[in-house]
Amino acid sequence: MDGILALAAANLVSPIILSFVLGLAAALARSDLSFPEAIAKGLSLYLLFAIGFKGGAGVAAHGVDARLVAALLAGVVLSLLLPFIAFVLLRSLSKVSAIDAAAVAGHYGSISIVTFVAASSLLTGLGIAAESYMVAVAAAMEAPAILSALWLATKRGGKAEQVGGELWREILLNGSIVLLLGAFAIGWVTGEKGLAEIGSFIVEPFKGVLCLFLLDMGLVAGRGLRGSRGVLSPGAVAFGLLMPLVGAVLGLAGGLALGLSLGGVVLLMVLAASASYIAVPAAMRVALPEANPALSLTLALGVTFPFNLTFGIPLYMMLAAAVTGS
Amino acid sequence: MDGILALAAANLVSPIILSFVLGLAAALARSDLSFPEAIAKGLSLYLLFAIGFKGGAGVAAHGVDARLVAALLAGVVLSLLLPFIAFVLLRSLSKVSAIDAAAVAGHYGSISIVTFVAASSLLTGLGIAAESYMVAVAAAMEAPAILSALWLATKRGGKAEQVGGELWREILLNGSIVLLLGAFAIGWVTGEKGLAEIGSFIVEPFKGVLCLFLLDMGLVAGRGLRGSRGVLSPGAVAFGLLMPLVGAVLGLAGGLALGLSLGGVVLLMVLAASASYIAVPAAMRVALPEANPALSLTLALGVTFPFNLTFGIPLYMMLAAAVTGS
Amino acid sequence: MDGILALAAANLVSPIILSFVLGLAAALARSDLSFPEAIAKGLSLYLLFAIGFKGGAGVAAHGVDARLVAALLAGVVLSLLLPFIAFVLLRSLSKVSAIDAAAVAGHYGSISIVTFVAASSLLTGLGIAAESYMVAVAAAMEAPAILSALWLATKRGGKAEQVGGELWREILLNGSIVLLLGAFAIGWVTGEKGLAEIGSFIVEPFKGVLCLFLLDMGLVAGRGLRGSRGVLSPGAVAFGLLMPLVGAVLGLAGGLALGLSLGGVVLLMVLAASASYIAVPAAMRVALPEANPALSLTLALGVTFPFNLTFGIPLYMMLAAAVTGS
Amino acid sequence: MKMHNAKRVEIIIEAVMERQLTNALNGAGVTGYTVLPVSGGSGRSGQWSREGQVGRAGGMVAVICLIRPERLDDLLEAAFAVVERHIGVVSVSDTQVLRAERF
Amino acid sequence: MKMHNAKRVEIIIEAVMERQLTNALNGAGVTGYTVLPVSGGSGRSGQWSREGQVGRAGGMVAVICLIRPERLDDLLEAAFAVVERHIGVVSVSDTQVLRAERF
Amino acid sequence: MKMHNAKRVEIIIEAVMERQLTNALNGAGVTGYTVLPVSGGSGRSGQWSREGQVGRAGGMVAVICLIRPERLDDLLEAAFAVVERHIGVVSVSDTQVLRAERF
Ligand SMILES: Nc1ncnc2c1ncn2[C@@H]1O[C@H](COP(=O)(O)O)[C@@H](O)[C@H]1O
Ligand SMILES: Nc1ncnc2c1ncn2[C@@H]1O[C@H](COP(=O)(O)O)[C@@H](O)[C@H]1O
Ligand SMILES: Nc1ncnc2c1ncn2[C@@H]1O[C@H](COP(=O)(O)O)[C@@H](O)[C@H]1O
Ligand code: NA
Ligand code: NA
Ligand code: NA
Repeated sequence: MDGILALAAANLVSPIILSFVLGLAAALARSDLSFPEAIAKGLSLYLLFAIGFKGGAGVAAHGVDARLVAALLAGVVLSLLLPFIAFVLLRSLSKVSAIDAAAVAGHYGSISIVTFVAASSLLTGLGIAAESYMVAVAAAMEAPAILSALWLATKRGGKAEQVGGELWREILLNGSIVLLLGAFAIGWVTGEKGLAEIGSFIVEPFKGVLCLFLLDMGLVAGRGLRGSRGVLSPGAVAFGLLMPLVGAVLGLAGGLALGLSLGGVVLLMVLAASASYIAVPAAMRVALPEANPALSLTLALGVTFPFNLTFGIPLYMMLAAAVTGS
Repeated sequence: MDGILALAAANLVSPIILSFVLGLAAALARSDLSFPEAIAKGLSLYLLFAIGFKGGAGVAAHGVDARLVAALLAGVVLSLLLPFIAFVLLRSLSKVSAIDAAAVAGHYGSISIVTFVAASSLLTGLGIAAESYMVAVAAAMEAPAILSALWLATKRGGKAEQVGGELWREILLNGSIVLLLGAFAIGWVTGEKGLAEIGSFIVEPFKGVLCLFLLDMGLVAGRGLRGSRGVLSPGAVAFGLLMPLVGAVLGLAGGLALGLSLGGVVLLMVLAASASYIAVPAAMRVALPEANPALSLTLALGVTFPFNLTFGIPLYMMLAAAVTGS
Repeated sequence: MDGILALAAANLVSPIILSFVLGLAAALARSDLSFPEAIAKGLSLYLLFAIGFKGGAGVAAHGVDARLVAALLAGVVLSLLLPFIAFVLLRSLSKVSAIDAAAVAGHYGSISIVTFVAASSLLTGLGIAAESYMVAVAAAMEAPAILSALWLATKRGGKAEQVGGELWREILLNGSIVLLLGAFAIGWVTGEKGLAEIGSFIVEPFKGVLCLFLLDMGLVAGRGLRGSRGVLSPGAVAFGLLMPLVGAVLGLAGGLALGLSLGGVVLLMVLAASASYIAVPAAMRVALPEANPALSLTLALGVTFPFNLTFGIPLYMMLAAAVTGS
Repeated sequence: MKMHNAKRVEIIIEAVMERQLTNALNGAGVTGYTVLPVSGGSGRSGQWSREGQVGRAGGMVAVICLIRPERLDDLLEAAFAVVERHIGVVSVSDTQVLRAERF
Repeated sequence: MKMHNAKRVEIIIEAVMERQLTNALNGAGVTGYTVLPVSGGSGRSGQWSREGQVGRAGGMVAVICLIRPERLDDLLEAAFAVVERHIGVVSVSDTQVLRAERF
Repeated sequence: MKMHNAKRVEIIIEAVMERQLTNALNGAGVTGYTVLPVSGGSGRSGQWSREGQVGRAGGMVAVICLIRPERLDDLLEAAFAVVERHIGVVSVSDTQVLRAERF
């Protein structure tokens, strides 16, 4: 417990967090430091491939736990459920339109894979094991929230693009989901042997690449915050800080119900607490064009992501540790 | 022999192959997963530099075998010769125009460096040594086939851009040839010491980078196949599966005549069996604009490349092993 | 001493130098080998982050030397002073306009981080230690020279953009300065522990990445030389070879005055001797648009950079070794 | 040189809508167009840049379409159906093309 | 479809001047523009390409601005103040736009 | 602002032909042009995209050329000689430029 506290504090001065802070500061100071779009995409392709593959290899190593299916279902349910809570919470805290609230809700039902990765590597640092298949749960949680968001938009906010097969394909075959699950499958099939073959590419340099990616995310988040002054009401900011806690608590409940390990519970909390800023924004632009994209993105990337990265993750750890009594 | 068979089967479930399959499946399912052009180019620059350098360092280590020059010549001859066979074979199997047949023939006389790399790493996995200078042979085989293709186009298909000095420069100083040979030279000059300096960049992560590159190639191949429905007649597909075998047999003959090691023979077979999808397509667009680029590319990338990667390479190995009685 | 001589010769056949030579030769031969802009930028982001972080981690390890502040000041003074010498020297050697001379002078007062990196890794290869904070000195030397150049342009060459706050921000918050200092700070804060976490990304592969970057620089330099025939008078070329020596001597004096270690003295010489081709050219285009960019860039990248890389650095080492009697 | 009158339609639209737009164009029998990348811009919904962006949201593309004057209306109707509810701009200029047989 | 007359201004300017230009445009009340990347070109100051370049110097961008005819002069004055001492070209063409309310 | 009549020539051509085209333009005394990257498109030879492509084949570039009206024919002849046997499109629009001395 104290150990966790200490190491959680240490987390704040890890290269990963500080890289994000550097990017954020540089952007807010209007430095011209920037990553080419292609490099940012390349880094995220690497991260998705590596995290997926390692998860699959882990499953191959430790055998597939009966809970895998249950965990996947729980993830889907959480992703479907959270938007409704987010919608109500946001509407009660600020007076954004129903359409905007629905779009934001979709982001918070889905997940942020980088937050997940940061939490995983912190757990590894603490020597806390977690179910390897949690990465599959992460993939499973990306899309369902979009459904709920569109349902909310139609019921509460008037018309939204009705979800045709084309849109469905786009949502379910979203690049990050496909890569994450595909790499997971490859890792599972090739197992330890496969990991041995490409480990020096996807394991050793991983944290360093993550630093560069977070530096870029800091730059993008900072630019977003600068560009969207006035977009965020105090109520909206409050939502961006409260909603992750709500999600974390539900994730905790789910994790305990599933009987996941301490690490697994933490990761499910982190997934529930995090908000999407890649897959969902694109889907919302297609299906909910009337929603203001700046609002969702600034909340997810400028408020909730930094909060989770710095204080959220350690907090969720302590909560989980306290509850599970480990 | 059995060992090879077993490991050849294993090859099918290697991360490298599966990454290609993942990309292919994602593209055929119309997922929006994609690599930025700059990243794809960056990956190929890395692969060319690494494979060239390691080949040169290998030559520096094992000393230059008297057969080097002979092997280079054999490669050039194969590259010049194969297009004529390809031309006749394709024309007999399908009724494509002479111009199109000539263009396709050029692709099959030249080589696919990624197929070469995949074969090399499989050999390494099997502990089968090969002459390091085979990478120089690969470079030597890239361009000559273009000559034959243009000759065929002029003689049999009416006018083709007559090959001016400018075009020659473009063909011979093609980026991939220059990088491959340049890195080969650097590796040769700096030898073991050079390899020690940059080995942790060009050796350890190599296979992992290759996985990402093959994932991208799968995406491109899949998109090509989807886009070119109807372009490929059954006869053309048959050509795409038969021609590599013809090439492999000629490569086998050449390798035996040269007295190469088992590994060297296999690599020469692979080079002869593979078809270019980078250097030659560009040259053909310049010199043979009337030819339909979709036909050549779909055959080389969508049919022959996957065939070699999955079944071809192991098959050539067994053939070579059987013949050399090892 | 002889050891240094020998190893200096060895330097000429290091993969790093040969990669640059390969790029230079390919471009001069008009090969189409080229790096995408995004990849070139990605490589430089990696190098800046890695070199900055390692410098900071080094300071954390060896404790911060009282000379740090003095060295920073010395760097700023050198950067402010060198342009005046460069201006006079260039004007006396060739008859370029005062505006052009001022612009060139700004480049030579500032620094080339890649030259610095090449020198550092050569020192490491020779087992010669240097003050880790020299990377911070490098950052400190990037911008001041711009001030002197603009002062020269205004006083001697008529009007130049008066330096408004906006321009100042752009100069001081230039991406490379921010990344270098930011990574330095992160390395300092996270220290050995941080280095252990991401060392396999920023340490092991470093030299290999540097090779690819120098290959690209060779390509760009070669293209520049080809494109700017006639831009360089013999006098200008002479300047491009003399000025680094002048800078090196001043760097030597400064280093000795500061009482830096042999390695530190060499690095200060290299910084003073090198010319900027990234930060300053951009600033000059904004503030001194009348100056001919081809002249500065061809001198810095096509003449001085190759000179320093091949002969300069070893020369400065021997000089420093001779003077410090080590 | 023999030139033929044509229209140059320039559609600047959200990157996420590119496929929908090209599908609509194909549907309207408009099979010739070129897509240019866009690195940034500004409009009523504020300023944006692609730098460092990973997601496809928050980016635009420029679709250029050279077309015979008589086919313009079909194109505009198809394009409008897509851009209608989305951010983006459509402009049409008179131009002349070589090799009209290609259009 | 209902189209409205407008001007299409195309400003090809040094990449380093992009921010100055957009600031000037915003200053002149021109808040709608799109920036296209440029990969190379040639002019009186010679030929250039972005390939392998790291620095922002030595590159151009193309800024496209659709604007109501009556606002053209403000835009040109603002733009000219920036390009005046810099390399680059400014061209203006007649065009027509859908959804004039957006301009 | 003082504007001068000019022609805006837009040549969309295969990337592999870029050098041949610019050489031809230089040969015809046309030394001012800008090259824009193209990310995808569609035409009689089907749909294509640059995504994930390594080879230079199967990509296009857009070359924009602002020129004095009287020099147009030289330009078109030079350009046509290159595009003639290749895929690609050439369009010419009327435009006006600032700083005619640059053209
Ligand atoms: N007047 C204009 N001229 C050129 N591009 C524009 C104009 N207005 C909007 N755009 C582009 O369309 C995007 C969305 O515009 P808006 O819907 O007004 O925010 C902007 O970011 C620009 O890229
Ligand atoms: N006539 C032109 N047409 C199109 N672009 C041009 C023209 N002249 C110059 N440019 C562009 O502006 C840049 C600088 O032009 P210059 O100042 O003449 O060197 C060139 O590199 C081209 O990208
Ligand atoms: N009508 C058109 N408008 C704009 N671009 C076109 C048009 N037709 C062809 N293109 C471009 O030229 C390329 C080759 O055209 P094609 O030769 O018809 O296949 C296409 O992929 C497009 O990028
Ligand atoms: Na969530
Ligand atoms: Na072959
Ligand atoms: Na200097």
